Amino acid sequence: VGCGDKGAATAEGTTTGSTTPPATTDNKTGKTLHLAFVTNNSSDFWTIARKGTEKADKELSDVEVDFKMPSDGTAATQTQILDDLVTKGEDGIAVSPVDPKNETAELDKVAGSTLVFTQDSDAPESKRTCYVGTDNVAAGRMAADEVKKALPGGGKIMVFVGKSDAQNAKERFQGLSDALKGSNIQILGLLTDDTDRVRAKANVSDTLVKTPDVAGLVGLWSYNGPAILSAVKDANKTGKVKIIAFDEEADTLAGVKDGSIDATIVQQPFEFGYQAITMMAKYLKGDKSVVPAEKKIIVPTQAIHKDSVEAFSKKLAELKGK
Amino acid sequence: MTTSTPILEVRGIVKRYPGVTALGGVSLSIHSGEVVAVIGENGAGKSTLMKVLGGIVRPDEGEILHDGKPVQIDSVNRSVELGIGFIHQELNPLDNLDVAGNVFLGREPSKWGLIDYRKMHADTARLLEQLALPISVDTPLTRLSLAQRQMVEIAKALSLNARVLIMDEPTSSLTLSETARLLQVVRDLREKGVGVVYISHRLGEVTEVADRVVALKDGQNAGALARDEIDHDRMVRLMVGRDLERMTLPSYGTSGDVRLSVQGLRTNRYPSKEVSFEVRAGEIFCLAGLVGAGRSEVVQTIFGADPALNGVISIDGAPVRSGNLREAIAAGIGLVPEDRREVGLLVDWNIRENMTLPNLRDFSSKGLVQRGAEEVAAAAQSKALAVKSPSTQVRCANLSGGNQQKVVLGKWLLSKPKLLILDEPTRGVDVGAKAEIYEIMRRLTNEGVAVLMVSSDMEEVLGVSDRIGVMHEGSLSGTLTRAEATEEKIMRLAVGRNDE
Amino acid sequence: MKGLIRKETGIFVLLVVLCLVTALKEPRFLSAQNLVNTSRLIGLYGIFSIGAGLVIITGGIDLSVGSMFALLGVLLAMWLSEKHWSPMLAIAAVLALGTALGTFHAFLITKLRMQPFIVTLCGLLFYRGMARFIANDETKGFGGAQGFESLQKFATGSLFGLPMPVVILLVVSLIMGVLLHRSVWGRHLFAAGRNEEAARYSGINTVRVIGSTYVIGGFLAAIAGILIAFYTNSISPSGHGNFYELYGIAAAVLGGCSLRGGEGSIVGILLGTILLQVLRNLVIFLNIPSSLEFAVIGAVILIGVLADQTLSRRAALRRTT
Amino acid sequence: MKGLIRKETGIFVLLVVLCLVTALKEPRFLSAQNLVNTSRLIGLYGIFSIGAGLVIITGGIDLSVGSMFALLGVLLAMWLSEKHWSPMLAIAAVLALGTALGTFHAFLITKLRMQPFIVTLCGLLFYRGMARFIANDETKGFGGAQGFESLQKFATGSLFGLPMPVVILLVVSLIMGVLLHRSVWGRHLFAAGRNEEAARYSGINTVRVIGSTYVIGGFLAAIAGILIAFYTNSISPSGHGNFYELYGIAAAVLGGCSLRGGEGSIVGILLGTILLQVLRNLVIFLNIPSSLEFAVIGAVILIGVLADQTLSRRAALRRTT
Ligand SMILES: Nc1ncnc2c1ncn2[C@@H]1O[C@H](COP(=O)(O)OP(=O)(O)OP(=O)(O)O)[C@@H](O)[C@H]1O
Ligand SMILES: Nc1ncnc2c1ncn2[C@@H]1O[C@H](COP(=O)(O)OP(=O)(O)OP(=O)(O)O)[C@@H](O)[C@H]1O
Ligand SMILES: O[C@@H]1[C@@H](O)[C@H](O)OC[C@H]1O
Ligand SMILES: [Mg+2]
Ligand SMILES: [Mg+2]
Repeated sequence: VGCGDKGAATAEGTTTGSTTPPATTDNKTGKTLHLAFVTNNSSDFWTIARKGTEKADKELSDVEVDFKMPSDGTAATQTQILDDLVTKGEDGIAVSPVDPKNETAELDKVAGSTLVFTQDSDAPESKRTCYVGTDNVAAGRMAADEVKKALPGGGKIMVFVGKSDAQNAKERFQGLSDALKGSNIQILGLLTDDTDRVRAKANVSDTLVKTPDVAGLVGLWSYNGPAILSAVKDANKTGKVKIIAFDEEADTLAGVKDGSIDATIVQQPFEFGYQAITMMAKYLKGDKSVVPAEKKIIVPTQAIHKDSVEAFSKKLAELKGK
Repeated sequence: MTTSTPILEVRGIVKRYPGVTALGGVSLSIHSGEVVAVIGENGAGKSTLMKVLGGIVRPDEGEILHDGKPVQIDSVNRSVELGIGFIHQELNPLDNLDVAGNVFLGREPSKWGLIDYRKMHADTARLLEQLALPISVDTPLTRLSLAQRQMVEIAKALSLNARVLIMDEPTSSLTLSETARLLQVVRDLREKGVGVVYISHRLGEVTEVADRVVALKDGQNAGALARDEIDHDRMVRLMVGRDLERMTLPSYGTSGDVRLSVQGLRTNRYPSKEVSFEVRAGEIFCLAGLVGAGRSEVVQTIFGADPALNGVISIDGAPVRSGNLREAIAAGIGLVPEDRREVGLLVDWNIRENMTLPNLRDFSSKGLVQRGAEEVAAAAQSKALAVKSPSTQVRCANLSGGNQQKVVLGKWLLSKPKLLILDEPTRGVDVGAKAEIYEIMRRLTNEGVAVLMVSSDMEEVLGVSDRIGVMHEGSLSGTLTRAEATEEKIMRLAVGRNDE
Repeated sequence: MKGLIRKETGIFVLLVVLCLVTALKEPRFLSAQNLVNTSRLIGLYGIFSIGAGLVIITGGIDLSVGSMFALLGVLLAMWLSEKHWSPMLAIAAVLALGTALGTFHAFLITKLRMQPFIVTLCGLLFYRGMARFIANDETKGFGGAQGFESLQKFATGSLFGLPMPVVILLVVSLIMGVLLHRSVWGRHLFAAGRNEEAARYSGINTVRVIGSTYVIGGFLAAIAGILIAFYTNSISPSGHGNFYELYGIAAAVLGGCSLRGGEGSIVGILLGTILLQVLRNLVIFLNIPSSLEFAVIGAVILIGVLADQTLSRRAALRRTT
Repeated sequence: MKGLIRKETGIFVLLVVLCLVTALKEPRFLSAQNLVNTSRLIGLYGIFSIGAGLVIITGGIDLSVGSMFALLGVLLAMWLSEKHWSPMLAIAAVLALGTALGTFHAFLITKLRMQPFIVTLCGLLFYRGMARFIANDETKGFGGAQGFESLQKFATGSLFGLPMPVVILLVVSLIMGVLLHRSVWGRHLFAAGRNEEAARYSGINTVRVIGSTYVIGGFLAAIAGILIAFYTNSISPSGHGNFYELYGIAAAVLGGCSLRGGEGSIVGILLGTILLQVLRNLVIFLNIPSSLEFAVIGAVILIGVLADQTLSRRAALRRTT
């Protein structure tokens, strides 16, 4: 089964994507393929993706995976890593560009000497061969739906994120605000914390004091969920203020389970890792059909609620190999 | 007397600091080809007056005339433009530069903004030769002793080709032969028509070289002496306002037990030479010698500030671990170092804090400092030493050089040492205070303290010590009792001739 | 001494003015809840800023605290939630490790005579790397784990209405204030920071005195690290504590510690910490866009320090003339 | 002088050893492509590290460069891609702005006598905030924009096989090397850095000399800022240049500049920069896990400096005995 079958067509709302069966064809030439997976920062999210790459690595005996994380999450560091990987002679690189629009030239340069996939964040203008990942605008819209569900009577909400100039943050916020336009829900603003969790929590605490009638809090990055939850608990407003989070940090899932978080929008980083590697390997071995015409494979996002969290957690634990 | 217009004249200069009037309307004139000695007790205002001429201190009142015309000296550069050269009392050489770099600092010969090293080195070499200083022009300053640094500072002033050269205690850490050479330089300058202002507490030098003496007291003119009036007693009277006896101490006849014993000591500076000597309780033992003979090195090693390569140092028969200051202090050793601004004092701290620093625990209970007790002790000590300052709360940086020296001394007196080491104890100290310091030394020895002194001041060496050890290039070339000692004998030993 | 008090007055006045202006525009700024929230943060930051200040008074610098928070936080979380150590043991281990790291810095700086900047820069890099390695680049936290609820409550709770970090900060300030400004050790510290050579010649054990500040700094960093870990409840090894060394140094310098050594006070460090936290808090209460937050903080500090300096210089002039 | 050369030998040897070890394990480390890549980064970092070093030699510090990169980068991108200024004008404006900011720092530090740490810390905060505000928290870049392709090519291209940043670094090093080590200005800089008062007593205009280093620092930061902007092609106002001040300072300090002022050399700063870049590069070539990157860099620096120091102290001892 080629991944192409899934393709861009995968609709929103599909349940967690089943992992693709292992590629069976081994490389006949016996030459080892060196594939790299480059993230956009070093958050946990990526440790799940890493499990996916490791699974692919284990399954494909002739593939060796190099997993690189630009620790400061800047385009500069990512560029350095890409240059180094090309020099090292990688056969294929799957990258989550920090700033897709402006890294296009760099990606094109890299694509000149090796196979390039984008994952997690796309750079559609570039010469990348394929994208595997989330549609973040759609994910933002999905969050908006959850907000509406949680606040049927409308109200004020505040949005929190690490850096508002990051590509995924921008797209999620855009999806969220577009979908809430014209509704009875008012977005007060977007507060940033530069990935400092102390400030992330302080931002929430301050908001609760300053705007006592705030009805909902949305966290766009993985750690924003726990930060919101902990500040709300401190202020004794659990349940009174609705919380919508992103991603699958342990605290977030626990919050969903006990009902203090209404929903969290999860992606499937494991799939990013697994699919990017297996597909690059196939592609390099000559199976160009893995890449669909649209050159995009959207791995669906999913909203996790109190009722689905148990199953999701179990699945996640399996994926993480724990 | 000169009747021509003075090169430089100041009238009615006033300078006030919080709580002190450093200058209360002082006048002074300097003519071409004349050596004017400015004398006065510590804190009389000599350096402050010179700093006014050097563009470092701005007077509150008064006028300055240059070739008869009124001028403002509002910066160092302005002062240099007016042909004024300045050797500062408290040296501040830059130890990240070499000798030539220091000599020509601020006036580097250059082409297109680039330093002309060849010219700079050649010119420096010439100056060093003139001063008979046997060091090369690219020696880093860190490798020079205090005295050598002072010579470098003098070379720097000479290189200015100034019309007026101010020397604020240029000889305070020089020994006899360097001093003699310097005085010769001063005479040469006078020949060339330079006006020299010469400040010194060594009145012998003043008698030798000055054409005129101007005395200051408490920031006021206190009188002047013409060439043929200059003698020691008159100068003392002008400065102090009364007669003082000559500063010699009666030699102490009987000696007590051996307090300090130094056996086979080898130092970093002269690793191949050994030094051995003893100092008895109640005795003043003096190390004499030329600049760089290694005297300071020896006493610093005894104090534990520098590690010894070899040898045994013991106090009252008990050996003291080398290279450990605290153990030395615990064994009862105190050191008044020659470099008071760098290691003797925390110049930003006040008198009280400095005086109690080595034995703060004596003024504390349960680890907490008792400020009251501290204050009482510091105040008593400054009174005993006649430190000139309104209170013990005054920052030491604002004290005159001599008074700073008294604070360092006071600091060690408070910790009641068994062996007090004094490296150039009266450097920059006025006659009155010198006499007081000698009294203190004698009082200490009478109480059984042993005193080990390093001195470059021949009068002091001959007038104060009970015994004199003369050093030459790192080893003791001879020991003399007070009775045996003469200037000639000491000098012969100091240059390494031991012909008994 | 007078200089110090004047220095502190300046920053104190600035603080009062800022609070008044903000409170006038938004009375909720002075609400009990906000005071509790902000003071909790002041507690967290104050504790390690005092460590930073002590080191600065010796003429040194400590760049490693931020990374130490990450390392200690990750370990604490793993020991408690994964290895299920007893809370007492885990806390003791973190405190011991923090102190040990400080002692190691002290050893390198005073015995091997390396530059504090280099030693602690390497610490900044190394501890961050170790944190990431040990945690396998995964966020560690206290999530739903059990067995240390009382510890958690203690760290995040209150005493007599004061958040625990504030209580601890008060205790630490009191002890360190007395030690620094009244004890023999404190006097020796100032001496060694002002002129190490001269201090040595006065018989002060400068190695021990200077070294002790790094040890204390490590210990205080460990305390702060524990409290911060429980405050955020989760520790991302790559981001946790980033830049905190700078906040600590900034608080100390704002509060009058001179990087040249020999100057500073506990009160000043506290005021510096409070100023930084109030500025952060006020940006939100004055509805200043997030993007301008840093610009406002930077500008206020600059103008404040400048005004303070100008005023005190005038006062000094008036005294002399 | 002799001391300096020894200092540089130590780091040079460390560098050679590291390169040899890495090259043995992974020959591609010495491939032309890697040399070009790494040297390009050395060029970028070296340019502003020289500025950092000059300021350190005066006994000061400049914490603002990282934020300056963000501000200048954002403006450059907006001027070129959004306002369509002519490339010449945009470059001139960025250089002028960088120099102006440096001059402003110089003014505050030398004329108003504020502490360099505070002034440039405020710069770090303020410029970052301004960058975010001006860019409205959006990433700016040169994306598909047109009209300045030749400028872009120039900045990212090569001359005689050398990447442009390297060419510029060489030119800057040569000029600054001559100025610092051969000119009267350089001499005065060392003097003012070691003891400002003594320098002033020697008639040196310390205000001008010290101030000039901040101006030069600002100008060099602007050059580096332009090159870095074209290198990353994208400027996220909140992240661009974060921590770069620390890299610059670290390179200078590793290369022998003392934070106490009065010591340092251009060659040293260059070697420091190279060391940091080679370490980063080598982590990738030796297949060291990302998470350990910082730990390795930290450990190597510490061990290297320590070994260097031990060796040179032994050598010094041998000389005296
Ligand atoms: N910057 C200052 N602030 C306050 N007081 C000062 C300052 N400089 C000098 N004084 C005071 O002015 C007086 C004159 O000092 P000055 O240094 O001129 O004395 P001096 O005659 O050179 O003494 P010495 O022989 O000890 O060098 C002293 O009482 C000193 O304490
Ligand atoms: N060549 C040198 N290298 C390193 N340090 C030196 C050198 N010359 C002198 N010094 C330092 O200067 C200090 C004084 O030196 P030394 O003991 O030789 O002088 P001295 O005999 O007391 O004469 P004076 O102090 O008058 O020059 C010592 O502490 C020594 O460390
Ligand atoms: O790009 C990633 C994003 O998709 C996830 O939500 O958080 C971590 C980021 O690195
Ligand atoms: Mg004087
Ligand atoms: Mg001597």
